[in-house]
Amino acid sequence: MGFLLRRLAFYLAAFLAAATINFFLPRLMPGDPIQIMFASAGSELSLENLNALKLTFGFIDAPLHEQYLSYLKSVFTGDLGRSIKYFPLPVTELLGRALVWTLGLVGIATLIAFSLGTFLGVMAAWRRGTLFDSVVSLLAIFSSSVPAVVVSLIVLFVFGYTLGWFPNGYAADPMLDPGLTWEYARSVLYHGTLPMFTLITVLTGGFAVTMRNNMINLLGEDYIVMGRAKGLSEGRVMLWYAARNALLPTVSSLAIAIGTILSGSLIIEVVFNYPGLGNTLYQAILARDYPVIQGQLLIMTAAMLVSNFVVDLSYVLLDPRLKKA
Amino acid sequence: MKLLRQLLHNKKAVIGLAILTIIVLVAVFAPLLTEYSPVRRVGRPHQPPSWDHWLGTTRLGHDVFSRLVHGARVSLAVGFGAGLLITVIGTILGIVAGYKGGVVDEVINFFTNMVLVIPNLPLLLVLAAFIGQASPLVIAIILGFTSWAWGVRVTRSETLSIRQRDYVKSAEMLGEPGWRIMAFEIFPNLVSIVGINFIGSVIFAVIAEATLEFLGLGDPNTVSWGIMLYNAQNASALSVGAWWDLLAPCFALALLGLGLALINFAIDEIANPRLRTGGMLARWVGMVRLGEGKL
Amino acid sequence: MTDPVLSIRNLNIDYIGAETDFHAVRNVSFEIAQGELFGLAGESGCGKSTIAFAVSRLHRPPALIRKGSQILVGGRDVLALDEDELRRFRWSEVAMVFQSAMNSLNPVLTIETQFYDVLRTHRGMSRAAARERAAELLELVDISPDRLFSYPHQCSGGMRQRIVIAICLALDPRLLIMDEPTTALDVVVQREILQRIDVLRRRLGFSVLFITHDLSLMVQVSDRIGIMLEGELVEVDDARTIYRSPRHDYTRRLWASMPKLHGARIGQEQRP
Amino acid sequence: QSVLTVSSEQTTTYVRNFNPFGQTSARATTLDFIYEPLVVFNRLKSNEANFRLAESYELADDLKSITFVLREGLMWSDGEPLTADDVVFTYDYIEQFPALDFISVSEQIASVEKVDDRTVRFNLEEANSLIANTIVGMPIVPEHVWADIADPVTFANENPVGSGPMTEITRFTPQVYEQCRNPHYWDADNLAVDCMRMPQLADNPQVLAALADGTLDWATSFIPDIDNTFVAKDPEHHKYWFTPSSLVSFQLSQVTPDENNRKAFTDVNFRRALSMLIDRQTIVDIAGYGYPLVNEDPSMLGELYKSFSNPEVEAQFGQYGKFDLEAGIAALDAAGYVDADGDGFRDNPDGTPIAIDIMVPNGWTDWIDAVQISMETMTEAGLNVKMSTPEAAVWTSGLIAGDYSMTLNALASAANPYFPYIRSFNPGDFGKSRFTAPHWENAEVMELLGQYTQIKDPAEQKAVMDKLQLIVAEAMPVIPIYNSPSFYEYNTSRFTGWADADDPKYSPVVSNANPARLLQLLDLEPVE
Amino acid sequence: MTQGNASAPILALDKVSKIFGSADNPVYAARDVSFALHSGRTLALVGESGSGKTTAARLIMREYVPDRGRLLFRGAPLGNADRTALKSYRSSVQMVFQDPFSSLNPAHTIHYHLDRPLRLHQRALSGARRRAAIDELLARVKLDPALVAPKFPHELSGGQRQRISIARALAVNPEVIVADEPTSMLDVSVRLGILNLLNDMKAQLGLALLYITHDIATARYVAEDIMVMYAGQIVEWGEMESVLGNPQHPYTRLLLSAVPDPDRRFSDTRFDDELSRVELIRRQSALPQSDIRQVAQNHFIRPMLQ
Ligand SMILES: Nc1ncnc2c1ncn2[C@@H]1O[C@H](COP(=O)(O)OP(=O)(O)OP(=O)(O)O)[C@@H](O)[C@H]1O
Ligand SMILES: Nc1ncnc2c1ncn2[C@@H]1O[C@H](COP(=O)(O)OP(=O)(O)OP(=O)(O)O)[C@@H](O)[C@H]1O
Ligand SMILES: [Mg+2]
Ligand SMILES: [Mg+2]
Repeated sequence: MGFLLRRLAFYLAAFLAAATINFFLPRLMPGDPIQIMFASAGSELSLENLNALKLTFGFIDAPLHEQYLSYLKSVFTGDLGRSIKYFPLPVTELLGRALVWTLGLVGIATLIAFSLGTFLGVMAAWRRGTLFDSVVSLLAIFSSSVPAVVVSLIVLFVFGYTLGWFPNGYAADPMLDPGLTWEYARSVLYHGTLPMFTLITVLTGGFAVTMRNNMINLLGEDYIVMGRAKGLSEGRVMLWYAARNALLPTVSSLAIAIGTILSGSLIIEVVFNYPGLGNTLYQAILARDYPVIQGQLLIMTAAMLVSNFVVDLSYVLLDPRLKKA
Repeated sequence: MKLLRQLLHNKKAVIGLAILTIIVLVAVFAPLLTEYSPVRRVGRPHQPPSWDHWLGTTRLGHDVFSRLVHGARVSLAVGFGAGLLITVIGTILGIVAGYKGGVVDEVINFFTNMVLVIPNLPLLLVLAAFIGQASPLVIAIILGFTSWAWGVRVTRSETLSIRQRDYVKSAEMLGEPGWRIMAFEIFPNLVSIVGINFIGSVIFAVIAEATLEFLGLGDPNTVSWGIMLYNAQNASALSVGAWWDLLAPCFALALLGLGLALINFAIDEIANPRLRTGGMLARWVGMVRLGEGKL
Repeated sequence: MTDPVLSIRNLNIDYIGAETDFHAVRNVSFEIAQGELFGLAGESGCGKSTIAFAVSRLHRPPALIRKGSQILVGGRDVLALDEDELRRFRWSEVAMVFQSAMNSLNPVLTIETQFYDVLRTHRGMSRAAARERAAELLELVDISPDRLFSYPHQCSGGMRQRIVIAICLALDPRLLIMDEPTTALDVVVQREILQRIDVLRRRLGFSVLFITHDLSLMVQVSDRIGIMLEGELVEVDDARTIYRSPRHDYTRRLWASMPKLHGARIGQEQRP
Repeated sequence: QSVLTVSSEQTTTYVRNFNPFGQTSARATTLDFIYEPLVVFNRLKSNEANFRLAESYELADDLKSITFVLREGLMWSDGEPLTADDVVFTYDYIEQFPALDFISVSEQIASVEKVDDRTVRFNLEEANSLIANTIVGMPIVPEHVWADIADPVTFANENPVGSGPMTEITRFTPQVYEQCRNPHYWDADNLAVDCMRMPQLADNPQVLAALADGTLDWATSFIPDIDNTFVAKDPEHHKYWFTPSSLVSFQLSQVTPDENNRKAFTDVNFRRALSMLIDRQTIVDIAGYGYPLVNEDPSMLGELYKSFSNPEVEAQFGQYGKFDLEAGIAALDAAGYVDADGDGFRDNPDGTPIAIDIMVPNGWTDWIDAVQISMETMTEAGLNVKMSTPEAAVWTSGLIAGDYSMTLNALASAANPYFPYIRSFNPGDFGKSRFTAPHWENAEVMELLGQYTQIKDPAEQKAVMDKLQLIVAEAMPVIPIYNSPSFYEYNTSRFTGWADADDPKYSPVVSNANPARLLQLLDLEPVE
Repeated sequence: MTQGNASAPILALDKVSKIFGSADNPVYAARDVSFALHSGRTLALVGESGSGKTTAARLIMREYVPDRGRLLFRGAPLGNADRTALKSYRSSVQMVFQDPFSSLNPAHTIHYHLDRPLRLHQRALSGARRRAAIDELLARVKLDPALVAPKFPHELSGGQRQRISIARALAVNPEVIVADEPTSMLDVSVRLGILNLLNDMKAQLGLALLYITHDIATARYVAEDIMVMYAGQIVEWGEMESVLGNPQHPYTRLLLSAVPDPDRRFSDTRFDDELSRVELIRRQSALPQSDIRQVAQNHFIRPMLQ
């Protein structure tokens, strides 16, 4: 428990720090959001009107620390302001909409990629030196070294444009009514296939390599040899003696990988025009939608922290040695 | 040097080094490889690959091949520049934290962990947007200053274990100054970790640069693979069927990534002999087949 | 004389390298009789563990047991077993204690599960039955059955070693191989464990292949001893005989270089 | 029920906001469709007035006031009568909340008074013959709804009470919304469309996909290679018509901070030579996919304002608007811009160096392409040019302040050339608007523009306009490149009555910058 | 001091305690430990693993600061000594580690390993003289300088490596060498060579040697005096033959009975008394005991509490 409490305290500190960075970063960006709005809209605005608008958007000339304090207050009360681009939509609602898609995409893809990669890694390590191992290792190296943007573009080109099997973007058929209907669910699946596939492709290799190397490092351990000496079935030794232990470092590396996963999903969302957090952030940056950018980074950091915490938790569950500590 | 010699004995490393060398040579001799300027219109828009234009032309009528070979320079420069920066920062902080311990370690470790939990690419996006029209140099610098955390983590944990070795203790007992212990006793034993960190950072930097530029946060004046992707995407290359415009930089990036990853994998194998499979397994299989023996 | 429990003839084991092979075991032959404690001694790297592994056929590539080698356990040719037979053979005929107790129990499974693994696989026991049997076995090595639900890290090194021995005895094997079972333990614990093995051996009648580089200990516990040098078995004989009148030059050198606790100190003049 | 599927804005999510004063935040179908204008001026027919809520208007003889008369029996969509009070209320309202005045009309109006229930008089600050064009841009809102709104700027007006044909929001989700027939619409007889459906489409490729599979009836979107990607899918029904619209031009800051550059930029010979170095046709073909219309008119009006054009301009200065590399180089040589210091770049006649930095907003790729193409010929002519792509906001403030060197700039089209001229050259707007980016001042131009709004006689007006054109063409303060098209794609399989090149009755573009889209909606008939 | 010896000790621990762990669960790695090292003599420290032997070595090497008690160097306490005193301490006290594989830096040659201490502690030496000094050191530990100096540690055998460690310790010209289980990781056949080497050094250079081990047989081979440690306390100490021949403390007897002895079969029951009381002896010996009883002229014990 002490371990988890310590982690929790760290997460709180990290969140506060991230919130601080969040506050300063957008404020350091050049340009004036109101001006951008009207520059892109191509219409004119008199100075008085501009100031009036600024006031209503809260870009006041108050001293920085006052702005900071009120910002912190609003962060902890869950009020992230209103989007400028999608005025007057509250940022939380906008991000909430996006979060659903990202969670679905990233969650499922990570689950599949982690299971698949881990499984492949285990098999490759168990059959070290065989053709299977060579093929898996090579594919894994390849998939983990090719940029997500490249994979997504190629996937889009092949399956979206050339073969035309899947749509080129968006999360569901825009003509359909969202809801718990069969038709809608099918559309969501159909639209999610390519981004999901891409994300899985990008992630699986890394998991496979990590798992393979961890396994190989463990295979010489006495308890694994003992498992074999005990005459247990191959599968039992492989899974419960080797893989189970090799999973521990893999799980802790998962915590770091979450950043990579989020980054990967960001670019994939942009390429496939998937309406998740990454795409929202991208749009917000283009539009200099300060409240959205801030909320966005904060939510992404929070997502990282939460998933790290989940990883910590599962680590404790997986490793009996930590339970008492 | 020893590392290099070992690398040359590893098949993966040789393939990886070969890929990298080819790309480096192409980058260095870019002007000799093509008669076309990468920034001038030399053909009609979106011509498919032909004898005149090996990889076709872009929407603006630039020669894709010429842009590709010239772009290699930027991608390599940013990759290796940022990779170096990331590695230097990561290694120094990692060794200092791991060796000094105490408050220094606590502080460095806290910041490292914090940087690790702040999502990197979104942060980069915001930073690049903040700086505006990020030139390759600027991209390399922001990458360097935001991406060192992973390096610190692995270097630190390795340093922690090396610090426990008796040779470090005996150096301390001889009265060696701290900096000497870090630089001459610990660092030489981190070579493979640092090497992996460096190559990994280079891969990361190449990818991150391409991504940032693809998202339109780069400087469109530059000729780089990321900008090529950006231009192709903006020209709707895929909708209008100009696949060469988009796929050329894609494959270049994939190839560079693969080459570097192979080298990294090989260093991993060298540092950790257990990971090696090498020729013995092939020989072993052959001998079992011949009935020379069994397990 | 009854049939030997273990009979090794012309054992040759190579580690296949990328270019040349390493001959770890060369032409080794010896036998272990029913109820006998046979010691295998020799310096680090001389091939002791390689032999031990070969008996249960636990090797992984690139190890290779060359053709012509023969390993008989209770008269059965181990090298002729197929995968399935091999699995059934392991542990029920030959059990093994490994070099370090610390690492030979799976850290993420409870002690109980590690017993159950064996009993279910070989005897098809239910969990409850397995638990009962495990408790019995633990009592044999003087450990309270509460320990069944602990994880290995919650037990001390000596305890873990005894637990491993209990697991070894689960199927009443004919032969127990102990590969440097006590190197990581201090002398008092070592003494306790070996004494217990000695007692159990007499009680249950299994044979032991005991591997160590500690010659004094070896002479103390073994009935017969084999001395190995660089993959070859250079001398096999009764423990007393080997200690009192070694024949091979190497054996003699080994004794000479051993400081003793009692009697005359080895003088400087005896330096090699 | 006839449902018209429309894409008039691209977004990743819909927000229920029908506040007509929210230029960028409201749904694009708010103006015109929910809040009908008093009058719709038809740009394509010399600004002909189509009376909507107003049945007539009259400008006072001194041009210092204008009186609108509303139709009889107008009703809001909730059944309340629409009267002059609502008009007066609206103008009081935007006076009270300046942020609402998105077209800056208040400052031109001294007061608004109700003459009777159907008649309103606007008293102007200054005589202005063109004020009607401005006034109709402001939507009229119902007093009985808006009077109680505490903060109209952030008011989302989720259930609008309007005066136009499509006021009832029958369905609203982030992915799609539907807007249906106003039960109390005064012109219901003319309206054959029952509902409009707006699916949420995020970008051009998505609009293209929806167009290509025939889902959309009416859209405004850039589409690459449209004949192949859209028309070819169903040549009988898939149609488009791109009409020239805003002017894209190169501009040089007359007040640029670099003293040496300023010497060249303020020299008309330099500007003319530069203009001759720009290969407009190539820019249109490559950067614009052939869609824009080349503008070679040194007076910057071009095809769009053909009816106003003065033939003298072409005769006297026409050559300066056309691409001619040799002539441009010769002109530079002749004016003394030669490479004095031997660095390979041309310098000022006094030997000081010129270094041009063309600024374009980041991400505006067609402009970036255009600049890159222009740079090729400029470089060939020996000029030292490079491009920078700052954020749009930086670009905007640079243009407003005039502290840039050279840029591309766009100017929206209008009903009358008066507007492009006054927007570009009014010194009163220097430092306020990006449209005055060149910071070029000419007293005579301002004098003539002032006269122009105060003349009622068309012939006199024409004389003034002719003169203006000559002055501008001679000085070439802006270097026109092309008029970018308004994108308009439509599908005839479900509705007919579309305006097209053969029947250019009005601009049918469905973006919210074009009030004439209302006319198009009313002309549509479902196919049986 | 408890050792009856004529010469003044070079180094001494005076009632030193070192406590690890938390306040509510303290682990006494050293409890009131006192002993002294004299030049030309070897003191052996034996005890089971975890009894605090390494802790004692680290206290001497000043890697740990004592929680209580003093470290005396040439009779003077070395509490907050200044830098120069520390430096002279460093060059007087050196250590040989247990693991010959990890005590040499794999990244450096043998030459480097011997060159550094010379540079640090004998600054006056010129390059050529240093080279000569290195050769001399290697010759002293019976290695061929020309052959060994340019090699890397991994190219040497364990015994050779341990010799290098000793040579490195000698390079600073120390008066005291602390050897923490220096042979436990070596093969039997090379073990004796190292022990002989240590004996030679002691005799020829007049070094004071602290020999830490759990192998009482080797302790008997190199040391004149012995201390038996249990749970941070020294439970019995004195002259080697006296302690081994007439062990008084139950723990010492237990330890001796457990040491493998080829002359006695397992059936031999001379010490079975102790073995049957293992748990009791352990528990009782771990309790703090300040009484000291003299057994013989140079042989003391802390009697076990009953
Ligand atoms: N996987 C392997 N590949 C190559 N050589 C190996 C392998 N495993 C062991 N060897 C070599 O085989 C020889 C015998 O090894 P083995 O483990 O049997 O020695 P041992 O006598 O048990 O030594 P120790 O006392 O250190 O356990 C050693 O020299 C070792 O280097
Ligand atoms: N840094 C430390 N932190 C906490 N406890 C420690 C530390 N160092 C040693 N201890 C504890 O102090 C006790 C003595 O340890 P020490 O290493 O001195 O034993 P040792 O006799 O040298 O054992 P071994 O023979 O295994 O080397 C042990 O119980 C150990 O767990
Ligand atoms: Mg072994
Ligand atoms: Mg120790």
